[in-house]
Amino acid sequence: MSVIQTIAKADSHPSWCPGCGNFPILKAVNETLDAAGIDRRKLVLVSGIGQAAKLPFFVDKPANLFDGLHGRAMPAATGIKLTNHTLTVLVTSGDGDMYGEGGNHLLHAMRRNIGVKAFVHNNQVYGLTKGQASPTSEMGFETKAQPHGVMSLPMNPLAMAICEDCSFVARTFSGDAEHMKRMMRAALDTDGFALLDILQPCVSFNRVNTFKWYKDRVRPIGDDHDPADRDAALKLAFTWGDEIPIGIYYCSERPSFESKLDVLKDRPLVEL
Amino acid sequence: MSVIQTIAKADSHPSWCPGCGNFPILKAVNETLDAAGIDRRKLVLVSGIGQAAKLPFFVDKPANLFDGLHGRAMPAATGIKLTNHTLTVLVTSGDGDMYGEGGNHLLHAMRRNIGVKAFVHNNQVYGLTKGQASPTSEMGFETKAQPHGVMSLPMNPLAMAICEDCSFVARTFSGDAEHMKRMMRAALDTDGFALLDILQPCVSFNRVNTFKWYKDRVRPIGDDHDPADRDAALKLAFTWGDEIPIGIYYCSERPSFESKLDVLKDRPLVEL
Amino acid sequence: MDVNIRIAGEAGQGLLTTGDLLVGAFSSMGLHTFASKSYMSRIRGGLNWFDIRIADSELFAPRERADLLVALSEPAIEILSQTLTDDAMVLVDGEEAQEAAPPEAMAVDLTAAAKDAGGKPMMANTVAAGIVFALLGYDADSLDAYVRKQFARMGEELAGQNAACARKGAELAGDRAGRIQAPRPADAPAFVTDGASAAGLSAAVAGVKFATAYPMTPSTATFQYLAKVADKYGIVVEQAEDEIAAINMGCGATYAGAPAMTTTSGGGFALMTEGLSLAGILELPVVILLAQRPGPATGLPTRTAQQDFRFAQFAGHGEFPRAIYAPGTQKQTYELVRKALADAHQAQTPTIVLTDQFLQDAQKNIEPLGDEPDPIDRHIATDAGADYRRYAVTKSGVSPRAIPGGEAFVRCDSDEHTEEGIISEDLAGHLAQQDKRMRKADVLAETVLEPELYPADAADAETLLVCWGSTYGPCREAVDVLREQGGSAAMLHIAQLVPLPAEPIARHLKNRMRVVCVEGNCTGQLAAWLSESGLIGECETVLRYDGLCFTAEYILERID
Amino acid sequence: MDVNIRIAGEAGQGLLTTGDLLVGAFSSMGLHTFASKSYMSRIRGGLNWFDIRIADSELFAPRERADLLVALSEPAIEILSQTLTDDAMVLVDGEEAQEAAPPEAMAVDLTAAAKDAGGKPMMANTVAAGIVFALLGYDADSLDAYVRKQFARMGEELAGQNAACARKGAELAGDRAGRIQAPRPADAPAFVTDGASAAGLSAAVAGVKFATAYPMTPSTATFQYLAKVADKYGIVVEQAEDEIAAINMGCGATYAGAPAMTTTSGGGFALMTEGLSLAGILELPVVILLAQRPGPATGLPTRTAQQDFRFAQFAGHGEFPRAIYAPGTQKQTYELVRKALADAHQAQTPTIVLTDQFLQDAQKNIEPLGDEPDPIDRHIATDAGADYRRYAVTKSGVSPRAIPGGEAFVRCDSDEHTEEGIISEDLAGHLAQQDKRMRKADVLAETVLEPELYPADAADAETLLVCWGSTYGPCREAVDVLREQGGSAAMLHIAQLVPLPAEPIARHLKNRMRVVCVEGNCTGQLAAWLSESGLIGECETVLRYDGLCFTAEYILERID
Ligand SMILES: Cc1ncc(C[n+]2csc(CCOP(=O)(O)OP(=O)(O)O)c2C)c(N)n1
Ligand SMILES: Cc1ncc(C[n+]2csc(CCOP(=O)(O)OP(=O)(O)O)c2C)c(N)n1
Ligand code: SF4
Ligand code: SF4
Ligand SMILES: [Mg+2]
Ligand SMILES: [Mg+2]
Repeated sequence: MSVIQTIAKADSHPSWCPGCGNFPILKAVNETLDAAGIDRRKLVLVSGIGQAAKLPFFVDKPANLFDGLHGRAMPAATGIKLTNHTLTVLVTSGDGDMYGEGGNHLLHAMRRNIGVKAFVHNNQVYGLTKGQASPTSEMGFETKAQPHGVMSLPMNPLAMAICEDCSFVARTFSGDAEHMKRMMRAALDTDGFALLDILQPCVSFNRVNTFKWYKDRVRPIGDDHDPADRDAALKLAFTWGDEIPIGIYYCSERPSFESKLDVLKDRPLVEL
Repeated sequence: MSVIQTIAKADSHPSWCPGCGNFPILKAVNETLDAAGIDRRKLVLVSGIGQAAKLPFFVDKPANLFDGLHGRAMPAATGIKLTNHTLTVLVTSGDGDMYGEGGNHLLHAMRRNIGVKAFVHNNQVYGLTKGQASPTSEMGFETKAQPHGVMSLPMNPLAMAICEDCSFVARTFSGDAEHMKRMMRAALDTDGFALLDILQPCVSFNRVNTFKWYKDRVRPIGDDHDPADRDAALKLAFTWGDEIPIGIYYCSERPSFESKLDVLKDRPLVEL
Repeated sequence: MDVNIRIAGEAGQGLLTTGDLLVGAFSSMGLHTFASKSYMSRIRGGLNWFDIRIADSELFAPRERADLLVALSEPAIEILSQTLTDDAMVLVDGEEAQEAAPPEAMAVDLTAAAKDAGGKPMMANTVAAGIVFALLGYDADSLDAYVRKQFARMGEELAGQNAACARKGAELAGDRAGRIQAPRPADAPAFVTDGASAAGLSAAVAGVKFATAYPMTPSTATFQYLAKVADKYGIVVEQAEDEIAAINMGCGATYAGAPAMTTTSGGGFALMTEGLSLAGILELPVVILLAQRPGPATGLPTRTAQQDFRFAQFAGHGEFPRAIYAPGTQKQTYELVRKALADAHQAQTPTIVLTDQFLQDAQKNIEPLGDEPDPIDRHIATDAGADYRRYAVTKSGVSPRAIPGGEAFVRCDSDEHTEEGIISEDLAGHLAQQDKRMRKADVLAETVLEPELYPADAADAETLLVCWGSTYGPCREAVDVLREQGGSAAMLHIAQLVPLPAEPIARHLKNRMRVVCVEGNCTGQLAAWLSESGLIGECETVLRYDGLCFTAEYILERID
Repeated sequence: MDVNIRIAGEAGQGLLTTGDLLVGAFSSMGLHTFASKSYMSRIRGGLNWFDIRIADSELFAPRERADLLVALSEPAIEILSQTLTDDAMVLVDGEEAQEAAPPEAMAVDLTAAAKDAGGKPMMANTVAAGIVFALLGYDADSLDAYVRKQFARMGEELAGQNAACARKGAELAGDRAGRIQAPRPADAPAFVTDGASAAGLSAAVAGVKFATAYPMTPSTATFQYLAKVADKYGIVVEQAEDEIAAINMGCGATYAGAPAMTTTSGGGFALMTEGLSLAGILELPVVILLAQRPGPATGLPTRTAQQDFRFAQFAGHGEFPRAIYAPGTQKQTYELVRKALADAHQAQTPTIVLTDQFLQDAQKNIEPLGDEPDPIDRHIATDAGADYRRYAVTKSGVSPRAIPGGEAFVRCDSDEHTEEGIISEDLAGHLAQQDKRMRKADVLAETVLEPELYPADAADAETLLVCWGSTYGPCREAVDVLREQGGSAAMLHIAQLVPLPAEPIARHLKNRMRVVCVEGNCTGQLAAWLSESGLIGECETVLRYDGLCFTAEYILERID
């Protein structure tokens, strides 16, 4: 009797929906890594669980990867970075993963200023579990779990990051490849913790914040903005609606956590 | 043979150290509840675990109380408030409890704007576990767990609360009884979620942020501050050092979470 | 006499629409129906299938081979054509699928047909249903009637278009109509439910007023069911920021007096174990629906398993009593969610209901489940006064339960406490409280559910298949086959695992020639628990842990 | 011949200073010493005590009654004077305590005495030590010498003042000197350690490079020990924001190649169970030190218990292999933390070491534990190339382990995955991986620790006390007493609980007249596990769950 176990063939990669904003993000990641000349053997892609969190499996060139638990990418990335700070540690995950289940870790990663870069694919919805509200879903957003619409205020991760003096705080949009790549590159070039929020349409479950919705609203931050100016940065972070600023909101010159540890001065922990 | 089991006699209450800032906080809570004329039968004191979290056991008049898990006071309080929104639900707990282990819940309680009031006894240290750093400990603070001093930036709970548009955000000092009571009363009078951070000396484990240290620095916020002004509120929240503002930083007119639920319109859930 | 129809294709191709339509239509005709789902962890693409079995007598499980494959994608053909019975029929849609299909397959452009019939492209599903109906030799009128009723609330026009598409399908079957020998409609009920909805409905009816969860497959369907009926039953349904919040909110809600439930799967349950322990010491009637899927960690998110029983049994630090239920059918899910709530309130301690992806998703037509509110007894002491002691030491271990807001002050503490609920380090008091809490295991034992012997009169069957949870159906069908073949076999299904109904189990195990534990895990968790309880020694097992559900065939192959 | 000294008073009165001084001084004299702590969950006030037993032969446990009570508070007198031997002496300090003291008690104003001797008020502790020394008839010179050495690093002046205080104490004893019959110094080693430090030292020596934890009594002492020696051994020690972060950081660190450990107690462990399951599927050698205390929930934070074994055994969703150790002594703690690390790395799976408050805090003088770095084998494949497969299916189940940063790409995934570590929903592949992972249980079984029979030649003793973890000492002393009384008794101590060394246990259990499981919980967790493993049927138990540690007396009273 045939047991239906071999369904490997059906397991096509990437497993995202056609038209999903994750595709251009993936492309930008691939190109940014190339442009930055990052040796993939010295790169670890870390993520949690969700649609966005599958990105590490789909990059064009092989790399090291650690796909951990839902919401727990940041602590895993922290453990990796502290064990071998010569590695580039890049977290790519979803808004539910990083701002919901993983909210506490994000907050405390910022306090530490661990030298990890985080790209959050912010589609304002839980994709993989089929469309429940995420912490960034707007008020009134209706789903099967929120039939009367979301009643909580969306979280403001950028404002939170600025308040915690995060080294690098930026937002970009999956619909603007060049902008995305510039932001990704700038994040990678940061010494401490970098948070890059990427607005990403989810064609299957977010019928409100569509490609067009974002496209009509995103507005690159002008050159006159000084990312060292916290007040100005916060003003940007509170701008959401008819206009959504994209670009570098805030930068801070804090030393990375790992640079402060004497025990890591000579060589990475893994070689001790 | 005698088994040493009956040590009830030694179990004196309150079990805090002489000179601890928790005593004046307790007194202020007692007096504020009286002044506000709160029927203790309609009051639930909720807390987590820690020295501060023992406050509910020590109030002068009997009340309902729920002492839950370390870090989990907020979700428990949320469950209580939603089940019976006619109750006054007051969380009193420590900085480790609310900002460390419970960080994610605090963040999301603010998003919900659940009508719970939270008094955080902020002694910038873990008291009950004997002196490790807390999320608000200052950089360089030395403990047995942090022999080289704290390397992370202290968290800024007030700024975070302002960014999440929390209904009421204030700070007070256990050394100023009148101020404390005014703030507590104002918190209790708030409709949505209220966060009151209370600076509290810990005489046993915090030799840096002592009574004198706080006393020398706290400065009541002037009457010219408009708590509806977010930018001004954030400026206050970033003021920490030679001067620490106490008073109402921020207020917002958001409706409480429970007021939005149709199912609670007629009567509390517990009576349905 | 039964037929198994397998509808397969990519996620997003509308398999569920076709499937649901057929299940509803078959059931409305009085056929016995059993449908189950197999899907991948993705929103589009991949290979999913929906199995619908129909028969003239009651069905309890899926079967491995299909008599009719409706294939909407190439992999659906390639992979699943190896899973058919010898003279199965294949219906394919789409060019790609057509190329891969065997020559004798019936190829249709369903979308074109829908348009042909004056319908919209998405009505291709209705065309497919029409064809299936015809292939089975069923009258197009029944489908027409069902379709019209089903789509009525969308307006007459749409309903009419759908009916036309159904008829178009029948037409397309042409001379293949009736090619598959199908069961005759019997008098099966029209009411269809899956395990997830049965659990949700039971909770709503039993008076759950507070439901909170963090989404996790395969538990989400129950949570969303509750969200759907929240207004009708007056329930606060709130998505928590994480599973820790969910269980702690549940603790708060039950403290304040509302029956509360949270739904999750293994990973989320892991995060709840500290809160479970909290419910243990606070003596709160928190109920967890734990819908299992294969682990460890994220594992196979959309597959089925029975791996978390022993974890649930010992989850939470320290020692406190709990009850664990493992329903075998949709109907029993309905019954046991209620029992879990009732027992939790009676003994004031947490209880856990174990389901799994297979049971959550499996649909069957059964006698309608009651949907009128019929709240369980919350056992609230309304006469508690100022001298109330929440943790009064009693003989049964159960203390009078007051809730805050009345005359009594209700105090509870996660530290060890006095009878008044005040933190205390008095060790004699601790012993009294610990003993009191543990005595409640006896309260739970008093109402423990008896295991079911099938057939009920098979007391002297030589071979006994022992199982729990959703393995009920497959085991039962395996027993039927064995008995038809002249074997002496029976099934013992244990739907309450903790406390274990040891005495009846011992009785049923006595004098068996052969005892086989059939479980969806790789360590034999029930077998170990029976051994620990002194009920069996080393024991034969049939284990399945490839992520798929049991079937009678799978079991039979392994016990010969 | 042994003496038990009980120093009691409020938290914050410096009991630990006096106690540590005495333990050090006694040990430096060659006496065998065993000290244990009993304290409340508060920083000031309450009633704490510090027991120091001294003897001329090796000690393994505390005893219930004391021969000398040094009482620094009223409750210390009132409560603890009922815990003394018949002709015990009582020394009291402080006015309140004095009033409550029996008339024959020796009352001293220790602070005044310290000042008298030219010392500071806080040197009252040294005066107390001086008195105790004298009461026991020990020469003041030994204490003087020890005190001078101990305080040397604080400068000569302070050292001198302390020595003067010690002598002052001796003087105050007056004609009571030598009143307590005390053991003669033997040749016991001067090295003193407690379980918490032994665990920390072992981890440091074995090459743990990454330690992270969230503070929780009674595990914190081990974490803080590691913080203290971090510079010496080159360890990153980081306090995590919560226990979930701690275990996930540990997963990250071990993935990247560093041996890692996290320390916690029951509530924190509950929060780690999802991460434990992650380590299971990622096949990471994460080690957890789980220092037990009584639950449920917050329970009794500063007391001892053995309640979390079965929770640890099944913790984490899904099925994966693990090892669990339960050391009986300080020395064995040192050995088994190392073994936990070595086994975890060998089998690439998480391991758990169970201690408890009693063992964490209990001090004893033993042969010095090695403090030279002696790293375990990390089993890292250095020759892995571009075609590396992290989860290659092998016969043993163990795959070659490469770490990121070299030629090989190291991929791991919490979903089920291919041999390359890529997410996969292929069910055949899942079976291969699940079987591979489970095979590693055999790898763990190969090096399983044999249980210890005491006395080693007691193969035919009639009564066998079976225990695990810190109950070793009390059980062993109970056996000594039984044998002295002519009884035929032995102890079987099982220090590795998972995998269970079933064969040797079976051998040791054979033909015993009586088997008694002695455990610090109320459900008989080891007894149940032995029963599940088919090693015993129903079995007699001696259980203690009042929060205090076992003693020989406690056991003996219950097995007659
Ligand atoms: C502990 C735990 N809880 C819940 C889940 C189920 N789960 C998987 S992904 C996900 C949400 C994904 O949302 P997001 O992070 O926004 O990613 P997206 O799919 O939208 O890209 C959830 C709730 C899980 N895997 N683990
Ligand atoms: C899950 C869990 N982790 C750790 C602990 C141990 N613990 C108890 S109180 C506490 C910290 C208390 O600090 P804080 O909240 O600041 O209160 P304080 O004692 O300073 O008033 C910790 C870590 C616990 N009880 N539960
Ligand atoms: S569900 Fe949404 S986020 Fe996920 S792949 Fe599809 S479009 Fe993208
Ligand atoms: S330890 Fe600190 S916070 Fe706790 S009671 Fe003592 S002084 Fe107060
Ligand atoms: Mg998302
Ligand atoms: Mg604190």
